[in-house]
Amino acid sequence: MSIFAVNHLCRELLRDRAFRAAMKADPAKALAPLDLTADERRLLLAGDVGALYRLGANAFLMNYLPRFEVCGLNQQSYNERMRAVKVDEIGQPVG
Amino acid sequence: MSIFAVNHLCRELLRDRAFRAAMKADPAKALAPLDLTADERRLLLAGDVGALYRLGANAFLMNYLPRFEVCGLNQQSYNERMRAVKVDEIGQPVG
Amino acid sequence: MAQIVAGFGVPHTPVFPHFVKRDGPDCEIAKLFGAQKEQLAATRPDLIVMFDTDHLNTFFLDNLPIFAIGVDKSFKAPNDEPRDVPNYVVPSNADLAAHIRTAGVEAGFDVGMTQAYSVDHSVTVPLHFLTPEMNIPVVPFFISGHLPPLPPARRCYALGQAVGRAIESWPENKRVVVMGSGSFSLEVGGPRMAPGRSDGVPDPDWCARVITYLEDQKIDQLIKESTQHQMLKAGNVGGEILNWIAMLGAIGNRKPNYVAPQMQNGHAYGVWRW
Amino acid sequence: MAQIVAGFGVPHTPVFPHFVKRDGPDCEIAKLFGAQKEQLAATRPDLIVMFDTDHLNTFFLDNLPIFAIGVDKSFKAPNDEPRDVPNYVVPSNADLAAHIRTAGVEAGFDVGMTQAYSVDHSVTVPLHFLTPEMNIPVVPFFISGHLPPLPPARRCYALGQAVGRAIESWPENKRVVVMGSGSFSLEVGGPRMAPGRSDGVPDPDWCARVITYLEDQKIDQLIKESTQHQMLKAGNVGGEILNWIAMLGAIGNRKPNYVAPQMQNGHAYGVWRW
Ligand SMILES: [Fe+3]
Ligand SMILES: [Fe+3]
Repeated sequence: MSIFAVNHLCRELLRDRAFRAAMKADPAKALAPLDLTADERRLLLAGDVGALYRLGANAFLMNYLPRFEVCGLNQQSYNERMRAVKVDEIGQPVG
Repeated sequence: MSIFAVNHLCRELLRDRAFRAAMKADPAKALAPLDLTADERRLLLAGDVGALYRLGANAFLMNYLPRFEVCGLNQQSYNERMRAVKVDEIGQPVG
Repeated sequence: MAQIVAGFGVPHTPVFPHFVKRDGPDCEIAKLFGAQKEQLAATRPDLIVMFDTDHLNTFFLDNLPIFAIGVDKSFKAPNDEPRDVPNYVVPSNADLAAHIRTAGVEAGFDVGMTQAYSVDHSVTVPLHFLTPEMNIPVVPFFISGHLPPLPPARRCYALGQAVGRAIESWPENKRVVVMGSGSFSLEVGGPRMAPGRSDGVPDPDWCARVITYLEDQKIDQLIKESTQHQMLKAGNVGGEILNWIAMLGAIGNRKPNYVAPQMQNGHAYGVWRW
Repeated sequence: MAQIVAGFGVPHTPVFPHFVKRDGPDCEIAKLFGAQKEQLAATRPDLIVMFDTDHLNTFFLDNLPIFAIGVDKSFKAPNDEPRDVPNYVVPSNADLAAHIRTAGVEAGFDVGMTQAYSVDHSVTVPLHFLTPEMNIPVVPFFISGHLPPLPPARRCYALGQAVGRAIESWPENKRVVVMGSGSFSLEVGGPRMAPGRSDGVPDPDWCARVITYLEDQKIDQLIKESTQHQMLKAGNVGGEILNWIAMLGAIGNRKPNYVAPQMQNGHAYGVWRW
């Protein structure tokens, strides 16, 4: 499952201080060795958490991106981009 | 649980080639950084798998010690030492 | 024999320790946890069994249990860096934990095991406020409450009953408090956050209804309405109510001393003593 | 709709690939697996669901499930270096695996999940002999069969029934073969090894009795006698019989085409087709 790799790297941001520092310094370089699709890589580097959520990435885990301020995200931009995702009653993306 | 560390290092013998090589070269040195009790360390270095079994170490996992011929063990000495452990009908150490 | 002497329902919002440090002992959070701390001390607990939902910290998607119990003599907390929470080593009781697991598996609950583990804010934050000296052993019991499929509410209640029986068949003379940790309606980091916040309360009506059911001992109704759909509708951590439901199973059908709501957070602080 | 077209019971002795390489196609192991390979091909399977007990390789004591299913599009095999077994990438079916898990959890089985996983000899060795081209997707379902507490045999049978129902409610038109992997009586690396060997068969009578029960369709008797005590008495991997019992639950109570024993190894090769 490719989205597994996105979820996993978000968690590594919390657990691996060296990876966290690398992501803060140069996200493209830090992501280069990871097994991501071209789409996932592009969306991560663009901080497009809404599109990643629609692909199945986990919200708790992506929340580490603004927490550690990587990929250009902060709490405000994260909030706005996630809230722009249309979801149904149980939080599943629609449309 | 201290015996967890014994079980864990046996499994690392299989999974971590560098640790396997270090254990073959110099077990005392390879075990030095691990969180083992004095007893566990002594029994491992002596290859006393019977005593470790009585302490609760897992048989599959200890089987990696003779497989990779560390701590002076081979299939024959492992077999003899394990078979010397008195067990009840369901394989639990007794006496 | 061990006896269950109280049930507690607790929130675990990771930023609460920071807020209390910032706002002092008169803020609402400090008072609500402070009242529970007094109640807990009055029960003279020897041991706490805490039902809890981990947030992909103790367990990850590479090996995600529905039910699991921590079996070790202690554990580290927290593993996810909540602000203004020290690094604790919390004592536990491996023998009791193994006994609960064995009894659970025999009763048909497929309870996994973790050793050499750490826990996240969901165990740590309540203990930070209620037992800051970390001198009372805690056995964490993990219930999957975030990622569907969620275990059915009725099954979690029955699980709690089985855990209660296991505790009360433990031969040592211990006073045991059972806790359930979590929210009733909350979205964390997902599309249903409130504007400008990192969380939101998607279903305040449900939160209010849960509190009424708890106060009125309408546990069967609570279980009936806690469908997977309702829990997910209540937010991406809405399944944490399963921890409260398991706690209720363990303590039996009793009237709470109080259930103090914090509606803006979609959760409450509950105490059951007898 | 998907349909279950056969059940297979298989051994998984890690050294068998080496023996067959050494001893050639006329040795007993090669013939027994060869006969099963022909039977399997004749079922024209689209997919295999394999009940299996991992040997602390996919899962370790830090996070040990009672039941878990692999949910991914493929997996690596083997992760424990059995002799003369190549490194395979085995295709799987994440959607069906997730469907089985959801159905299981709804039915009250607390099935954990693994993603991005690898498997040990217990999945790999049977596939090495039966589907060496690794062109048939395999969904592994893990049952804890070594370390007590073991899940009760009757529960594993009911689990198999639930998995069978889940497979047969899958909307795609697939021919599914269900397998159970493991021994009936075997001690590996423990005190009950035979002299000069790395394993032993502590309870050959039990092994013979199991085979009779399978041949005579005395499944209820098999379940009744497969107590935790009997499984542990049969050796430290005696609980692997639970994988056969779950397979039987999935396929329904049927007469086997054959159950070929290998008494010196405490196991058998079974085929159920209809
Ligand atoms: Fe939470
Ligand atoms: Fe095996």
